[in-house]
Amino acid sequence: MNKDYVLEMINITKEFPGVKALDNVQLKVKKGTVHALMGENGAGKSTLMKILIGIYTPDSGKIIFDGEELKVSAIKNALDKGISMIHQELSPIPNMTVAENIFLGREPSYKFGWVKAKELEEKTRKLFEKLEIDIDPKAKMSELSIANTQMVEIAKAISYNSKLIIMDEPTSAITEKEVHHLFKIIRSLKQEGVSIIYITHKMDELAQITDEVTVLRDGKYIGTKSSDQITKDELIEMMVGRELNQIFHKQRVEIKEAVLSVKDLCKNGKFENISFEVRKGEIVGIAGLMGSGRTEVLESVFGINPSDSGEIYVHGEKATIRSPRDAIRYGMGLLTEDRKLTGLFLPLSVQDNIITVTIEQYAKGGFLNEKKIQEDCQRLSEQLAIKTPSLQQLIKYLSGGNQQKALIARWLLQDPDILFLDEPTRGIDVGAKSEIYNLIFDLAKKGKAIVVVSSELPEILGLSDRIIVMHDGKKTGELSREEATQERIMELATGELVTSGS
Amino acid sequence: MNSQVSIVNKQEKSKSAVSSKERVSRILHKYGMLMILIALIILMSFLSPTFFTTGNLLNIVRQMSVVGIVAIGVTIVIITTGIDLSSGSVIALVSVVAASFAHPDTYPFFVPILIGLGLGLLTGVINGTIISKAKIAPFIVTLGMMTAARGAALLFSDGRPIGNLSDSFKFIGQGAVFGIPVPIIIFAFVGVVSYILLNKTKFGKYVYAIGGNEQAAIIAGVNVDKYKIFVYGYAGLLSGLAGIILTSRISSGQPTAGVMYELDAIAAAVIGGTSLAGGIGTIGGTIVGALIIGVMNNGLDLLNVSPYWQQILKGVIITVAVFIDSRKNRKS
Amino acid sequence: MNSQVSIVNKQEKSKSAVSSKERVSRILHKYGMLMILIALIILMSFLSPTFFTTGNLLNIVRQMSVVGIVAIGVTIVIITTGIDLSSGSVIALVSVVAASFAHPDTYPFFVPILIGLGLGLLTGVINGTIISKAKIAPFIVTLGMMTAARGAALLFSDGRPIGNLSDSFKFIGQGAVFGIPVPIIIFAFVGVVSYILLNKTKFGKYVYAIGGNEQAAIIAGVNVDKYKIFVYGYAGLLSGLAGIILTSRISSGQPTAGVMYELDAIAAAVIGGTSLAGGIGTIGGTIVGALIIGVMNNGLDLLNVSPYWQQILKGVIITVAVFIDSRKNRKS
Amino acid sequence: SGKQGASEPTTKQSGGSKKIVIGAALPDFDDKWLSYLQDGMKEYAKTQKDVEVIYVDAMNDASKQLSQVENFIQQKVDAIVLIPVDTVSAPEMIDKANQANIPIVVVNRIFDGVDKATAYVGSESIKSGIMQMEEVAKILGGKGNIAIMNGQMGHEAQIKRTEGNKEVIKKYPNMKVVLEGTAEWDRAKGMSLMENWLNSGKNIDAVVANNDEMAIGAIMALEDAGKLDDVVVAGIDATPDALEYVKSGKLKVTVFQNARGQGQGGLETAIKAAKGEKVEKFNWIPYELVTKDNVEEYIKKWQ
Ligand SMILES: Nc1ncnc2c1ncn2[C@@H]1O[C@H](COP(=O)(O)OP(=O)(O)OP(=O)(O)O)[C@@H](O)[C@H]1O
Ligand SMILES: Nc1ncnc2c1ncn2[C@@H]1O[C@H](COP(=O)(O)OP(=O)(O)OP(=O)(O)O)[C@@H](O)[C@H]1O
Ligand SMILES: [Mg+2]
Ligand SMILES: [Mg+2]
Repeated sequence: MNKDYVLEMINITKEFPGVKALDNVQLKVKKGTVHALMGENGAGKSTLMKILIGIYTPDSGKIIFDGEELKVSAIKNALDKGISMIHQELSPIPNMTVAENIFLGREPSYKFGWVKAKELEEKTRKLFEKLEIDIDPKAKMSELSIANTQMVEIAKAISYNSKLIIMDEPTSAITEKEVHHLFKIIRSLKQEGVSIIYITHKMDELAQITDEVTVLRDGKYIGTKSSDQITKDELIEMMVGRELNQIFHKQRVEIKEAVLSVKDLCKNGKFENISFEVRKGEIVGIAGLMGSGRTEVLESVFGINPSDSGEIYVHGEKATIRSPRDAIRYGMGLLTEDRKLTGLFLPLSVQDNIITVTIEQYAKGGFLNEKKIQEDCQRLSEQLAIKTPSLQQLIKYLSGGNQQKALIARWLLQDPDILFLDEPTRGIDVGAKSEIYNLIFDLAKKGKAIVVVSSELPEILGLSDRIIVMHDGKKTGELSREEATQERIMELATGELVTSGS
Repeated sequence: MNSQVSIVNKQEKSKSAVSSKERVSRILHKYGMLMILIALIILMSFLSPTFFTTGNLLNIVRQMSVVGIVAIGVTIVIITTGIDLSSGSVIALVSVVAASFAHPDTYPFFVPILIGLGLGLLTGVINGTIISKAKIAPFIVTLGMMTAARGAALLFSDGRPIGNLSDSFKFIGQGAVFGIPVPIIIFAFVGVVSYILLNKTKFGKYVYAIGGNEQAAIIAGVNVDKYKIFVYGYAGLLSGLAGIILTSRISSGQPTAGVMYELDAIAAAVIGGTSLAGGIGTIGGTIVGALIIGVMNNGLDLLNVSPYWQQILKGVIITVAVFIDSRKNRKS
Repeated sequence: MNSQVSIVNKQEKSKSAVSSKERVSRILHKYGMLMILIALIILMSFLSPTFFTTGNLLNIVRQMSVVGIVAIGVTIVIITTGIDLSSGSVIALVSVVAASFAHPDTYPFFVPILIGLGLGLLTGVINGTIISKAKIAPFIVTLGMMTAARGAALLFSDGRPIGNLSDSFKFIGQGAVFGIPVPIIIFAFVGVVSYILLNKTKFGKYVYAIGGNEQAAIIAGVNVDKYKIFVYGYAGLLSGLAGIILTSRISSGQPTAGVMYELDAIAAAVIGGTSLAGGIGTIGGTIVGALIIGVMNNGLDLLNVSPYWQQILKGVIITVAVFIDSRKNRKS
Repeated sequence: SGKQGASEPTTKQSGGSKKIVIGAALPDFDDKWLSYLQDGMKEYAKTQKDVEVIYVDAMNDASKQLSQVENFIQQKVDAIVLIPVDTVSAPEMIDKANQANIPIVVVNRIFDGVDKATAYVGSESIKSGIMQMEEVAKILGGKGNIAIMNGQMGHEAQIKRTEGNKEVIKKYPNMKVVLEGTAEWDRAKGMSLMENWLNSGKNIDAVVANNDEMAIGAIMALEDAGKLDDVVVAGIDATPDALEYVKSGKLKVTVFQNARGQGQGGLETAIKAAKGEKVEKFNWIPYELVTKDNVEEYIKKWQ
């Protein structure tokens, strides 16, 4: 036992049916530091944290927290001991208010459990004030965007006043601005002596915020290093076990005629007068702050929430799209931003999740060609390096990043002419990220028209031939690859500078 | 910081922009079924001159009080994504057991009441414990209880009704205070208590949380098992209460009582807006749902609609009512 | 490319490392209920010397064929997160209508069959259309249909059984081919067809997808409404088929037939592992579930357990069976 | 009872001419026998001028029936015909009607306290069980193994008929109940139960069923197994279907309870009481045993 450490996890092993998720893993976190936990998708990061908070019991191993051995049998116990967690999978209670969600299980109350409603709201307001978050405590969770939901989760974890806060990919669903905000919060927490375990796939966050980093690979402990002494390449090698060429191979692709043109699309309260064009072989990025309406535009074009007015042309012909089925018929595909809500079929196998859009292709006279399905899924699963014991594994048992990969596989299999990708690399590790970028480039090369919405500016800048910027439901600008810089995009996205061109 | 402000503005703006429209929608959403109930009452009043009299209206509420009380318990169960199929059989079991302690000059009237309530509670706690601890689907557990409790009721009474009940016991079902029948008073009381429980207490928050997202509730450290046992226990308790009222009202413990009451109760809850997917439902809605069923039953009897046609019409009315309600929500 | 290869290797390795253990777990998981069925059969064979005879075993399967056929349709409905409460009443409606076309020397035997199947299909399509197009909870819609179809059956037959059926029509329920009763053959046929439908066709994939996440299915371009109508239509068709078999078997169209069959059918599905939350369920499981109910009913009759105790025991056995099954899955 | 008949004529002045409204509370419309009873009422009602009968169905739920009787009282009907779901709670309904000064005629099911009603029309349920079993005992020569097929457990008819059966069996030392189960009044269930019994290895000499539908189910199962010749099957109700089986010798015994007669008698008495005429307190309608010998006579009744 060491007094410097707030947490020591020693020789932790955990096996699931078919998967050894953790094999003799250790993790030691110093008091008042931010400790990064890194590794590829499926390395076992979330599992280790779930063991710490008491969701899973380890098969073997020891946990020493704050000087005493932690026997966590229930989550309540961990929370009481001073550990809280921001979970990777957002899990709000949709029909309850923000305040009720945050203080669930800890409502201020009189005798007989009578809840002090006013105080509940007041406490939430104060918490938000302190964290400078602007969300109505009385709003229903179901009315919030993903980003706001994420902010509520962050606020919730902090509200426990814990000694140790686990943050499992807290920045995967929020934009730069909120990330900075979160970092500010983390720094002040650190000053109060709070320790933080920080899981991320974003390399640059490491230097910005963390003190030390522990790397897992394949369920095994690889090592712990000081954050400022390790280079990006070294870190990647620890994670992946090899050197990784991390450069995007953005190739020159000849951009041809327009495949999709959107004209004056309006949806009351969501966005107005959106026009843009995507051409064959072109990758168009849409940038904007959270809530700027990017997702709504994609959903509208794709027929999920059809627009109130405006026109859509596909290959020069006017298209009527009232439902996703129509959109798919016009050769479109959409990877949605909320994988759990609108993407995954949790009770089904990885394979069944991949083939949903394309079943028709495999059906001959109603019957399915199992062999072909198997082959195609296997090919994609290898191409995307989906970590799963088999294609028949239920997708709910996969790690977050691997679930995301399976969803990407679904749309790759469909091979659409026009592909919309809403936050395509959410929760995806560095190695796989560059694989996916290369896949996107390959698609462009094959003459597909691609639209990418991303909150990661480097991603947008690296991928796009052209960048559309939105602010407050309006298109505030369109930048060519050459014109685009982080600063320029931020200007347009915050609405500080309204351009005349458009 | 400017950007922050702009976002705030947008939210504020959009909030006020829709507020009046939204308010109407909220009201319709919240009170849609109530309006359908009122429409049904107006319709029936036109069709039958005896329908809209104090006597008949009290009559309807009294008749629905047994199913209504059960429906309130079932509503809470359904909010947690559960189901309770055992209510009707528990009514029968409580009915015969309570009746056997309610003969004149044996025990004071509160003995059969306490025994009945205790028995109802017990069945509910058994349901809840098996559901939460053994993690078996509520449908199966309460179906098992439905079958078993009916068997137990028949066994206990040897299949026969148990009569000769004391007058003080009969007061629960047949008496009136200030002209209001006791069952209605109990029904109202249960409604108010359950409303408070569900809306003002931690228990209520946890019920909605468990139904809205059980995983999230577990992660927040809510003792989900305990609250599930509470919830089924409460439903069992209310079934017991319903059994006592019914027994007292018909002056007889009946092993065959309550057949299909669980379906009526679930229907009342669902008509009243409770979602079988969990997380959504209100006591007020369920009471309205129960009254819609009551008005329909009473009205069709008053109009002398042939029983065969009654069944057909009931099926249609329920579907149409829910349909109209869903339309209203969508349009506004 | 080296990296690619290493990943593949890794997958291979981990696959084989756990395979034997996992295989056992998979088998237990998949066939847990089958083993409970076998255990139940062994137990009954010890308790009753006449239980394990070809005659009696055929008997059990034949008795369960009506409910079993219904349960198969209901299983598919439940996989889409739906429910069908109307099956029993549809059986009754089909029973009286088909019987009225099955008198000797009127129509050839396939006329009542086609009319019955068509009627069943129609009720199902009505259910499915209202559920998918009007977006009303399946519970309410099929509860409405349950009430309405029962009323229609009573109205059509004026509450009386319709007898005097032709011999060719009676063959469906009473005949045998190579010593195997026709209802069993039909049951097996329905089982095989439904298995293929659910596992080998795109229809089946869509059914599971809709149940797994309806929103995601819509975005994936699945015509959810259409497939829901198919699913309820198929369930209605199978209820119709069950109604025809039942009518033929008892040589009479009965407006009161099929009461509570929907509950038995749902129970068979859930015992067989179908999740009421949707996305999970198999035809094989449901057949096993139906047989467990059948063995239980038959065994208790053979042992001459009193009707009261039968009910109690049935409730307990079902719960315990599901409990044991859930334990088994967890441990391995 | 003259003053009862004068109950509030003011409320039904709907068309100028005074119409008599009778409320008929029936326990279960799905019950075949009761539907014949209802036919008896309907046929009689057609012969009467200015009489309207409101039929309600309690669906075998005593509490629902009480509600319906209350609804009748609310409507201020001129008289009530009551076939109680359950004989223990029936006195309550009689009290309620008496308090409202509405004549109430109980039909078909008798109980302690029925004398408080305006009149009773019907027979004693238990007698049918006795009559049925005595005939079976006669056929079997006073000895043999009996299997009793009960209706829905807890129903009045189930309880009384089985009670009657057992009363008779007790008198014969060589006769005993070897099997007892329920088929819930249903033919299909009767058939399944019989099939199971046939596989139970027990020796059965007679199947005594609480109603004809179950008896027919048993006959079909016995026929299937080729054992009908060895087993005596008895039912109750003498429904048209059952009479066919009696005629062909498959159903040895059934008991005719004059459904139409009870219905007609009940309504007739109620109308009289509504008009303020004097009525007889007990109007007995006896059971009649039906065997192959006299079956033709009953077949004619249904035509
Ligand atoms: N409940 C479970 N059942 C079976 N396997 C599981 C379960 N939970 C996790 N796993 C497996 O354990 C491994 C580790 O998963 P974990 O979620 O910890 O990964 P991770 O490092 O958090 O990955 P990511 O970066 O994608 O979130 C994965 O292979 C995953 O499929
Ligand atoms: N389910 C919902 N109910 C109510 N409002 C919503 C809902 N989903 C999104 N919104 C609101 O619609 C607006 C546009 O959201 P949208 O998701 O399209 O933004 P975005 O630009 O994609 O940003 P991000 O995805 O980063 O949140 C926001 O104000 C958001 O709060
Ligand atoms: Mg993770
Ligand atoms: Mg978005």
